[in-house]
Amino acid sequence: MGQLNENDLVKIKDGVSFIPGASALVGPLNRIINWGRAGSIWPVTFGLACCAIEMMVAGSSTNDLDRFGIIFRASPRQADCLILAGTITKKMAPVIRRVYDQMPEPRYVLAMGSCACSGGLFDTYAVVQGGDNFLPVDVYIPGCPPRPEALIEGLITLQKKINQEQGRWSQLV
Amino acid sequence: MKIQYKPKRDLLETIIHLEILQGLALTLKKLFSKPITREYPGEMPPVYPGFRGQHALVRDPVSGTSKCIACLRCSQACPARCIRVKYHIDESNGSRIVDNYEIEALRCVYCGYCVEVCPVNAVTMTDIFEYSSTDRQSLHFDKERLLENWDHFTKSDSYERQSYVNPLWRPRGFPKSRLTASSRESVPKNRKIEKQFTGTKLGIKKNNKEAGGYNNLYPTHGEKNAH
Amino acid sequence: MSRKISFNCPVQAGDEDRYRIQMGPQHPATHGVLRVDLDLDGEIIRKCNPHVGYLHRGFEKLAEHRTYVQNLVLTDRLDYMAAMANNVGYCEAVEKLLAIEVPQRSRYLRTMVCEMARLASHLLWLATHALDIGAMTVFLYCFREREELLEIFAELCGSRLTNTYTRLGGVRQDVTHSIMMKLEKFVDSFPSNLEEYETLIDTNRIWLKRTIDVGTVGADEAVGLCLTGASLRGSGVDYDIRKHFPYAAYDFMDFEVPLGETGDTYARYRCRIEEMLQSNSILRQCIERMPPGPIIGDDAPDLIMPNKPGRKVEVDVPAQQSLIKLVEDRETFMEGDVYVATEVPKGELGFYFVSDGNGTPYRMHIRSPSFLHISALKTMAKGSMLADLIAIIGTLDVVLGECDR
Amino acid sequence: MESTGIIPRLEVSYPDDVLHSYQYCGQDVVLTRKKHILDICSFIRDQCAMNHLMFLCAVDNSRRKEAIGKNEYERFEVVYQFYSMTTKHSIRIRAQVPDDDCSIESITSLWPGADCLERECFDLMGIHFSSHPDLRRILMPEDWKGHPLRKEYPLRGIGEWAGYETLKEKSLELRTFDYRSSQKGNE
Repeated sequence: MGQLNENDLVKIKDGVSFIPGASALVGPLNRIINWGRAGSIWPVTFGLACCAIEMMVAGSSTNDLDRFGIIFRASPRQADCLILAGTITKKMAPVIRRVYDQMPEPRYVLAMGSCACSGGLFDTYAVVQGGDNFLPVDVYIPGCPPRPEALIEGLITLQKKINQEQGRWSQLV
Repeated sequence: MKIQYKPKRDLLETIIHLEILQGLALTLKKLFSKPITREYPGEMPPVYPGFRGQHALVRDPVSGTSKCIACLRCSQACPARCIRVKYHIDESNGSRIVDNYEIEALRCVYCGYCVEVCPVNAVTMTDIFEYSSTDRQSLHFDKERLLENWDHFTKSDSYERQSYVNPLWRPRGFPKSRLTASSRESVPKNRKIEKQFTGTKLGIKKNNKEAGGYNNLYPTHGEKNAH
Repeated sequence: MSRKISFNCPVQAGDEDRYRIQMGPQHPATHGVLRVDLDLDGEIIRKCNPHVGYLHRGFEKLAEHRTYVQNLVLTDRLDYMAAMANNVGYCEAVEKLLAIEVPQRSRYLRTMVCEMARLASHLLWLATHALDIGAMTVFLYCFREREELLEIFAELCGSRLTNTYTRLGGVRQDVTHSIMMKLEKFVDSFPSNLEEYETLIDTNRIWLKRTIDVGTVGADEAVGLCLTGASLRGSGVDYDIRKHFPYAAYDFMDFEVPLGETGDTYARYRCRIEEMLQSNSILRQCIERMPPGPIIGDDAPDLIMPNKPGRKVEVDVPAQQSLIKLVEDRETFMEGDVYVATEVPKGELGFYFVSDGNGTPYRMHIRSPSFLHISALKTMAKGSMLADLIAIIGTLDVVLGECDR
Repeated sequence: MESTGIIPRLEVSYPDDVLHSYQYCGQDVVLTRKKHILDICSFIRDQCAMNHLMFLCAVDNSRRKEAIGKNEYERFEVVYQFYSMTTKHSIRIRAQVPDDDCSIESITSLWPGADCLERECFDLMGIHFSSHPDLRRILMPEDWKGHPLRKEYPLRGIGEWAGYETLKEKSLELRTFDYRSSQKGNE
């Protein structure tokens, strides 16, 4: 194979190209890794309250999250995304944190619904006023509960955010 | 009513695994039926009038700003207490001028009480539900942002000027005599009022196929708005 | 237990078969955030200790600080699988306390949405119960029907799950023809869909092996454990609030209460399946007999209620005076206490109100069926196998939002 | 929800315990002292065939208008609602529990299902149930301070739960975490 021309490359995504016949990709490592990560978000099956039902609907046949490469994993060790679907109580908060700590890097947190975002209706003694008090929340999805489509939209927002990351992979090396 | 209990299964059925074969036949049959999956980002789910989505302040076409008169009924009715209205009183005529109108979308529980109690239909809930954000502050709507939401909503194809307030309920607690014509312009004058559904008259069960004609007789917004 | 036990290790040296393990709160089969503390002897559960409270949000305290109308929003979040039924239960209780009349049409509408909620809840129960036991396909099929119901809810009141549909003294908005057409289509097709589920699991030998004689509870024992709903009726006790204290329009409906005999998981499963058919027939009756009339009574309280007696909610804007001046001077509310129970999909949901004459409840106690079902788990799981615990949790049909409140 | 004849029978059998009885919204209510509550409950269960315990909860009377300044009311009360599935009668018992001796006999021996309800009363209202097999907090964490449903307890709580405090401290480390600074530390 002689000189590789720009035109020979098959462009897959902005900045990422495919070399025909060579089964290789060309592009900045960032983009390739982000592309891979954004295309395979694996959330933990971790329902807290009402929003968990809508999360299940999003995973069921009507909306089918598998289309986005999103597969629910029962174990936090295999997951890289935590969807806070429901009210976070103070008793539950340390458990959520423990689940989060078990997840491998890179990990992302989605706060789904009013309760997980800010406590919502429950401004009481038992409820944490927002998941971002003790977790770094990446995406906030408003709604009480959000439609399953809104959750998918939130996951797409997360994919966009992942695609803009720079050098997060280098932490793991 | 006692229910039938243990299912009976004879020897032959047990040997040939009849019930398992039946189940497999069902799933095989479903392989050829129409998929029910909605391809979401391309295909929108049906959203009906009165859907409780993103909030908006209605922009008055005359004055170009909000219709809100700062009566504070919305913030009193709000169970989550996420609405804050700041106003000052105009010295010349004593009316209230709204300085800022804030809705904390992340605390709101989308019950729709604020829309229901509003006497001038100033605040409304649009059928937009895709507004997740990576930033908390951007979901704390102030007056400008709420008016922008309205502009955004009026541009969307689901918007019908006549029915931005859910046409199916009437605000309660207001005698009709108190309502001026302009204050309720959101309820169109020439909108066809659908006849109330009653079971006996229509006899829905018996002639189900003929009943398909109801939609033509009484056009509803739900049918129109379905994407 | 007097012996000192540390986690995940043999209970006693030399007794290597006895283990204590934790299940939950993050476990796919605990239907939320339930944690179960298990003492095992090999595979056999010697002691089962459920820990709840991971979703305790302080409903009862919060209710004391909000008006009766605002508390309606709270009830959506109780049993979020059937929010409509909770709304109706709450409104029935408050209406009894405040002596508010409900028009006939809204009674029918309430019955209708209650039964829709029952179907939605039972479908979700069947889906997750089957998923826990190992039947994935049923999950997908059940959600197909549930989605239709949720879309009807969305068209009816603007929200899929947390409906806030009822109002004190009636309901929020009327049904349209298009909603009723959809509902009728659903009602027509539902029995055949139910047959599909039955084809998949009803006689399936794996399902039978995992449900028959699992979690058996006798009739007297079930009453003593305060079980209600289908969990009680599976043991053959005829107790259904819809028959015992009819509310909404259940007086006018013809339906039967399915009763099991053996009180095991399979009997409860059959009970719920039959209940779905009964609900379907009630829905059909609602559609056929829907009377005309107003949907909300004249004396229904406004959405803004004063929270102190005699206090007027007064808004006075001089410029728009004719439009805006609204005075709410509802008389002092009754003083007293009242308990009203309704039959929600999980069982008996009761609201106990103590009213002090204010616009806010002095004390609101929610008698939630799931909370008592969880307490029965201790007795029911004792002596069964570890794998059966999943089936027992599933068959009790607990929802933690209601359990912890 | 009527209870024809049960109240007179209760008054005859336990003259010292029954304080007074009334009917509200068609529901029969009996105010009793707490002393013989177990006997009263077993009387209701066995003699009156009330087999179903509908609910059990506690009420804080300290700010209740009808209770202030009346001798028969104490600071707390435990409310029982019983129902007979056969005769369809129901009755509500309000047992008065004074503030200084905040305990009452447990009825778990009669209804095993009362176990969780009594634990909830203990947890949220601080009423001690004697002879309860396993009286622990149920909804709140074990080391929670105070009883949330008491009237003097504020809605947002007093102080912060220790477990949540430590969690917040732990999460502060995460906030300041910066990839480059941590790399420098490793070098």
